[in-house]
Amino acid sequence: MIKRLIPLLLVISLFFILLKVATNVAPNYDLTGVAKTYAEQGASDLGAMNLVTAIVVTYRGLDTLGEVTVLFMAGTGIALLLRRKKKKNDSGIKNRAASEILKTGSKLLVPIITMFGAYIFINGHLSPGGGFQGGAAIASAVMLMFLADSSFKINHKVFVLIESFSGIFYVLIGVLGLVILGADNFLDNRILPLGTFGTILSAGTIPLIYTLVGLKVGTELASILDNMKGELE
Amino acid sequence: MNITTIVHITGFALILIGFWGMLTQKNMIKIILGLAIVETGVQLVMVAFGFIDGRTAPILDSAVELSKASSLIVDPVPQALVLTAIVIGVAVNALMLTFVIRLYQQKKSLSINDYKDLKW
Amino acid sequence: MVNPIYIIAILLGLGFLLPSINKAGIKVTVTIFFLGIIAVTAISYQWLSAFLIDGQQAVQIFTAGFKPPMSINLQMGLNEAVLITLINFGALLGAIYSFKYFAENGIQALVVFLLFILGMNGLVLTRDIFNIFVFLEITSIATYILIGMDLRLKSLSAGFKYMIAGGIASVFLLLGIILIYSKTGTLNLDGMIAAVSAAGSSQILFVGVFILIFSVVIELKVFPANGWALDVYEGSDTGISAMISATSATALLFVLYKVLPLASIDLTKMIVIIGVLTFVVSNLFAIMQKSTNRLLGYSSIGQIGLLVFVIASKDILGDNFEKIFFGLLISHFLAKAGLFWLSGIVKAEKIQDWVKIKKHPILIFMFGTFILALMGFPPFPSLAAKWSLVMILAENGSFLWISLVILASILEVLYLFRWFGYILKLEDSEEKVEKPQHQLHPVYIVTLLLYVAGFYITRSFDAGLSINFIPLAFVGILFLIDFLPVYIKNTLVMIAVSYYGYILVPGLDTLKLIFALIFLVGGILTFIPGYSVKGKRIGFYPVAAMMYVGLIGLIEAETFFQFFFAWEIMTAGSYFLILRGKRSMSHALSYILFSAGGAYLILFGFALSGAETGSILLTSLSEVHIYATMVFILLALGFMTKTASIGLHIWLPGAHAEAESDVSPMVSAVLLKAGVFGLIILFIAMRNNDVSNLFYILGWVGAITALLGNLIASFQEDAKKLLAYSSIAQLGYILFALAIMTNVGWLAAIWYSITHFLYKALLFLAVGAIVLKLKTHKMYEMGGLIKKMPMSFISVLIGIIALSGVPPLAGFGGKWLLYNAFILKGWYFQGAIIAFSGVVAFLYLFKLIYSIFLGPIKDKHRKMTEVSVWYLIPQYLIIATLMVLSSKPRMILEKVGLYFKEILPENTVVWNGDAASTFVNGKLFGVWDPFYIMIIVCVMFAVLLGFLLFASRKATKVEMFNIVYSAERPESPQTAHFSYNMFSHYRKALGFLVLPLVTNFWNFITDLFHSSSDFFRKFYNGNAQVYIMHIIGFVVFFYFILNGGIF
Amino acid sequence: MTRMDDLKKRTVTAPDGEVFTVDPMKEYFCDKRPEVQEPAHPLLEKFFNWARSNSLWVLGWGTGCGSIELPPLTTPRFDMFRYGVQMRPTPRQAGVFIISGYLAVKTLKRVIRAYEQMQGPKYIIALGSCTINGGMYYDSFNTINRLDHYIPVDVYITGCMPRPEAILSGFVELKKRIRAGKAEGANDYAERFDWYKANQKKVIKGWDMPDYNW
Amino acid sequence: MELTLTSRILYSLLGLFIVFNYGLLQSGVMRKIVARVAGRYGIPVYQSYFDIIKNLAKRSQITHGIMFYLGPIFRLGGGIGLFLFMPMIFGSIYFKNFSFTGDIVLLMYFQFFGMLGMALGAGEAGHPNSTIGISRGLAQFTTVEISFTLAIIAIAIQYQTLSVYNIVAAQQGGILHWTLFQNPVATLAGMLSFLGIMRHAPFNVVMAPQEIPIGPPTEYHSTYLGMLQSNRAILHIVESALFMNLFFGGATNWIEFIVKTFFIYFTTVFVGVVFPRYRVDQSVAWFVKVPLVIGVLGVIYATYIN
Repeated sequence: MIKRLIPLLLVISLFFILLKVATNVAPNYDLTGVAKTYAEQGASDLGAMNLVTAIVVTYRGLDTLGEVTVLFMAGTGIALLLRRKKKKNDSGIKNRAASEILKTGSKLLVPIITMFGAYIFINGHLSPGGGFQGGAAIASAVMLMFLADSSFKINHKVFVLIESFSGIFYVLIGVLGLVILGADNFLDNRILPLGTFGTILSAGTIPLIYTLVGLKVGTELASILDNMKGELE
Repeated sequence: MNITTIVHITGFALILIGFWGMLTQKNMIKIILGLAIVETGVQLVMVAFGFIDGRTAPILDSAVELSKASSLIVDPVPQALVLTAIVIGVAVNALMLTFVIRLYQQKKSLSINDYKDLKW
Repeated sequence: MVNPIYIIAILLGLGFLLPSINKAGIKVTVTIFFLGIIAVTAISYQWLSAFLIDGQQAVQIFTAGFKPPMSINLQMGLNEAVLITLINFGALLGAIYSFKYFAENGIQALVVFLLFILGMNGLVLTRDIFNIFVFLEITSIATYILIGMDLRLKSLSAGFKYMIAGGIASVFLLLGIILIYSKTGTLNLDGMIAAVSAAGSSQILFVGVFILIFSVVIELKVFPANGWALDVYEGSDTGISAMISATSATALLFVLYKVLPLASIDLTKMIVIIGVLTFVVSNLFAIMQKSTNRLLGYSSIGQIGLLVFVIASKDILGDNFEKIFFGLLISHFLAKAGLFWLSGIVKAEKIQDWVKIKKHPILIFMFGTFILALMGFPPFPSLAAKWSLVMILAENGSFLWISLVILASILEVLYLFRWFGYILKLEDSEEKVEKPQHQLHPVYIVTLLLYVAGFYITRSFDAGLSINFIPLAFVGILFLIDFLPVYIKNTLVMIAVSYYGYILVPGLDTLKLIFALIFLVGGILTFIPGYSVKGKRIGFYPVAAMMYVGLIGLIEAETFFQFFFAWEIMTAGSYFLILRGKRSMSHALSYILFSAGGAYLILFGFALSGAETGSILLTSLSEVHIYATMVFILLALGFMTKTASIGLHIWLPGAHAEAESDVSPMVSAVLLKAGVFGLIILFIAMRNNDVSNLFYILGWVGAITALLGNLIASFQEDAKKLLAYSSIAQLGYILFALAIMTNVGWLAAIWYSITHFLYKALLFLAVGAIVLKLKTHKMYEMGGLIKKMPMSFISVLIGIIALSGVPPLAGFGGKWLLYNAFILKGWYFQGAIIAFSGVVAFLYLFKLIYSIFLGPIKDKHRKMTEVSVWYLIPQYLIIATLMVLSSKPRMILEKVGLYFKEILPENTVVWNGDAASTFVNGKLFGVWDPFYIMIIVCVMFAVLLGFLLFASRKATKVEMFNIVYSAERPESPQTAHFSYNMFSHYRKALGFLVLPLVTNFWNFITDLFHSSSDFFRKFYNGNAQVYIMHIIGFVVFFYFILNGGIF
Repeated sequence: MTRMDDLKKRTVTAPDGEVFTVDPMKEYFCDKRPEVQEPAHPLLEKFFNWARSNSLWVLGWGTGCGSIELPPLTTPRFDMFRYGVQMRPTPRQAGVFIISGYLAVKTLKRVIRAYEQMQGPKYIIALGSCTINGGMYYDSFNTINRLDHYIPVDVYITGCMPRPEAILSGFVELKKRIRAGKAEGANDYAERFDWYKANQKKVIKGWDMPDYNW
Repeated sequence: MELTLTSRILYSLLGLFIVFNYGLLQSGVMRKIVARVAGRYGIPVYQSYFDIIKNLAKRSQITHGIMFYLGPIFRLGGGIGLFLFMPMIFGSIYFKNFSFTGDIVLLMYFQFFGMLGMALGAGEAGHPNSTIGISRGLAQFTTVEISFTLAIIAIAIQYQTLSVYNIVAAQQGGILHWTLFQNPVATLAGMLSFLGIMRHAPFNVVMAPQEIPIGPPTEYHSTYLGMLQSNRAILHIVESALFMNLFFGGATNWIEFIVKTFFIYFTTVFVGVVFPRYRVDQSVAWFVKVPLVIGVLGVIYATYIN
């Protein structure tokens, strides 16, 4: 009884805290503060149609860099934690083969999904989506392959290289801002021309960055999946 | 009852449900799920805070007139934040599950009560 | 200046790079890894030096080419520069310490560590609230991985608990951010702070700010939401624990510092409470802790609690905030990192197992450095910081906080010094300590840095400028040359003390001169026996010199801080000295506990005084009026712990008795006078401050101390304990005499101080040398040694005659002055008690000399020879001094009387030739002519001795069993030695006076703390789910308090 | 350890670890022979003897049944104090030793010790027949028959038991002897020390004392 | 008129001679009185002379070591010192001795001079009974000192001086000026402590001849004992004189001195023959009860009338 009572009390207490918020939420009628500035200047400053992307990649680029770092680190960490012993006995349990539907379906779908992912991150500054979303889509393609073929292995070396260099280039692009534009321009997308508003090759480095992010996220998530899919012991 | 309020209430409810799960479930994976639910709730609340009834997404395409953009779109900032929050949440959850995998290998138990070696 | 963005870029870039160059081999990877850390350290140091040396102004660094609030900005100011330098350098050392461990676990570990550093740098630099969240997550995730990567059950479960807690904290943080954002429309901290303070009362902001700040506070591991943190400290690898405790805590503290301006006054107060509570509770729980790393964890959390308190009290602390914060932080940072690393080197699960470093003086030295730095002993930065903290709190009337901080500090002293005692005093274990060089170097470096930081930070305080560091440097040199043989070091120390005296003495007034002479001459005299020691005597000379440095510092002190600084040095030095005794572990601990308690009371008293008068001069005590009673009580109690007045005396007997033979006179004859000196300073300053009632009470305390001290001494079987209790009583006389507050009373006090110094040094040297030789303290195991050690016997004889106050030796002067003083003052009954206790002294003095020297000699002492000549030399120097002083006390007393005449004009002593007399209303009151008395007694003695020698010239010298024993003979020497329980009849009659009430009281107090510690720490039951409850409960509890109810 | 063993040689360890032998018989006792104490100048000696005779301090030790007759001496009826006779509790201070009646060998050992610890000049008054010839215990295996074979006697008081009056007259007799300078028992004991010792050792079995008890 | 040092020494020696002989005779007389009360004839009053001469004339002697000598020396030195530091005859420049060198505090602590020496000498003798006696003596003396101190404090309050000479001076001018009448309570306290100081029955368990054959001086004999006896003679008179000076108006001539000290000393003998002996713990406890209370009352009384 008491074991349930304390959680109950705590959750009720939390409820009251949230209740206070809920009862005091006033619906917004207008943009305020920084959002308004973004809405008014975002397009002209950065040349990105998607304001969220503008914010994510440039205005709050440092956050995104951090975000990428977090994901990278999670991948690294998972690899570290789930590292396997060198001596691996392959004669272990044979995984059951996937069904024919899955195999065939995946063969059909994987290229499409991958392409869709690439589309998402390349068009991140124009339409909803971006590097993370695209990366996730690519990773889901890899996952599908794992499901379809138990013996499927990703090429770790390539993945690592992609991961590393997309990250490094991302950082380098940021640093280029410092080098080209000045001390306050880390991650500034304007080291490349902003181009024509609304086209693919616009918004300076945003598409480039999102491409790198997309590659990076895709490979990282795929590596995480690879690590977590088992074959331990 | 407009859409913002509904999302708010849903978000808060998810937070409470998540916490309830964390506080009452003994299975570590369920606790992680509880946390994930809380995160989701928070993310919903965040998005809801940026939402303005009757406006469109912050994408300045043909639907939005550039000069009047600030009166036509919802707040883009919470959306940007949520994006980051989701990614970080994913990373943390993945890592937590990794820990659970490793813990399970050591003790063959998923109950949180079995990991009390360190105390006092 | 290198743009601090490069720190982020370098760390990130290398982090991304390392996995891809795995092929190049571990050496290359590690090299790059270190180059990266060194580079960022260099960048941060460059900024630091720019701020410190070039006076650079704080700069804002924007990103993406936009100004905040549109984009994220970083700030690089002095605070940030200090912190990132600290963090990066700490991380560099941590990396050196742990890189092998990292490399064993894979290249990824190096990457994670780099990103860990990145996270902390980001936390410090960024000025954007959401960016803080991101960097917080980077730091946390890196920490989780570092904790869990060795895949032990312990570290994994600890890591899991940490992740759950971190997860909850981060959702709270997110919620808080969005709530605040929804009201302020910005994520930039500065804008947010401005908007929040402009917004007025808003419920959403209220909840938002609360949740935001509490999420940071939870990350800071405050009580009670910190069960997981302890498990983390205990479960992780020590290198990681060190990083969590030092670097990441530093970064998180700075986050709190940055977000706290958002908080309302009430919320800030709440954080203050939480901080203090954490400091107190962690230290309380720590006292029952046996596991090394968990103990360090408790200590860490306690220190962080204190720092949280400091941050939350920023407004109160004002200009001094930075110094206090950095003073405490740097001490904690370096010391805790050092301790965790040391723990990793020692590899001892339980603190008792640390005894295996007993044979490694360098490790012990470093350990001692760390714990002293943690507790705030000089010369470490924390001392000045704590000092300023208490001073400023007192100015603001926050007495409760002061009391709690002091309480927690004492608890800290308890467990840290107990640990130190275990190291030095437990049975040596067979285990060897492996000392991997790469792990040791970081520890060396932090040790060194602590001293450097101590010097600079202490000097950065206004009060610290006046500290004379040269003697301390000498102590440091002694530590360095500790490998030299004893006679070199001994000579060196004696020369140094003499030289110091030579330059010090000419400028002193009479009062200070006397105490300076007691300390300096005492120093030289008590060092002489050191020549008899063979070998190196590792660790003795530095700590002994340290004690004397402290003592002399007291003489030189003009300000509160100088006094306190010297006082703490002296305390630490004497503690280490006492700890050197064979069975002194528990006694040294109780010594340091009482001393530390006393020191904190002194600190409190000074703070109160400073708060009222605004002055830092010792003399300003005279201007205290509002707090006069409090100040007086606190300071008097503080000094009385050192003089061991009744109730505060229980540390003394063991400490003095179990100390080494030549240390006992140092601590008994010399050190106790420090308390007397303090009391004199206090009484002089506060004599007119309407505290006469307190003087009256002190008079009684002194009298009762004297009586009980002497009574208990009479019932001792341990020779040195007997002398120790005798010291308690003698100090009781001095306290009584001082409390009389008349000229003659103070003459008595000074005279007692001088003579007690002489005869107690004499007795302790003589008895100590014998104890050393006989290897027993028990008097009933001695006996008959007069034939083997006639020189020692004469010393003791002179000593006890002088002590007992029998004319013509010096002790009588004290009695005579005291009688005059208390009768003229009108303190008849206290005086009667003093007189009575003076007589009781005969009991133990007789027991002492009889049991050791007279009676039958025991078989195993038949071949005993005289004690070492190095012990006899100081004894005979003292005897010569005593004789001169006994016949010509005017030399000193007249000057002292004149000196005190301005302060205390009442009841002066008039000198006529060698005769002293007192007058009442112009009529002769008392008279004393020491020289005449000496002559008469000597002549009489000579005549009678001559007669007897002539009359018994043919006497037959007989042996010990040639006694009339009812026409029988004794069975053995033991049966004829009436020593054990000699005053049983006295105990039967008056034993009720010496029931161990005080000991029982203090035992009760310590039991109370220990049992409550043991009971309440069960609160952390190790279940992660319970920890979740703690966290949520913690948040909602304080929320409801802040909210003033549920709604 | 029995009492006999107390005086045997033994090995002890000093606190500093040195091991050595202790011989209690040699080291606990002064083993010097008594010497003849020459009287002072005759005139002075006469004065001293006068004082000695007026200050007879009796060792308060009843060695045998005759001591029952001593306490009455302190009562008003007999009042020995008027003759300058007083009791002293310690042999060191006493000058007169009253052997009161039969003397067991076991007691003799103690008597010898007490007598030797008295300071000369010292006198012995033997009380009752037993001290002269063993009296009714003449054939007892553990009673000595003739006291002056063992210690020098100054005055014998016959009777079994002698009345207090007789003891008083014994004191007077002793006084006379002292004043006449004849009471030199202590010197006699020193002169014929070997003879006395031999006699003593003859009766006392298991002699475990030094030869002379100072 | 001040005496030269030489003549002061000579007069002091003369005074000492008088006191010594008076002491010897007085002890004889006391014992005679006791004997007569008991119905005995008693010793000759000059018996003490015989005893001392006899002891000094002992032919043989032993010594337990150098400290053994210190007992008699300190003891006799203590007696003589006490004599030297005390004014004997008030108003007489000849028998003021060296009382100007110290006051009552000196006298109080000089009492210990002898005790300490005796304790050491007896300790050196190595006889356990001596040590037992010493331990008892010291223990008893500590508590005796309480009421004595309180009485002295009362006197000091009353006469505003510690100098014995001035205390006597303050009591001049008629019998009612004596402390006995000025402060009877303090006097009572003082006299009770006097019983303890003199160590007569009921406070003579220190010597306890039947139990620990006379305690401290067990091993002392011949010359040593002679010195101790001399001291006893002197000390009894000097202690009595001290109490005479403190409580009974002092003495202006030797006749008055003899009469007063005789009666003061007689009180102890009187009490001694009336009361049986206390055990040492009993006497220690007794002194912290009755005389302590009386002493405190004496001080209060002195404060009150002052």
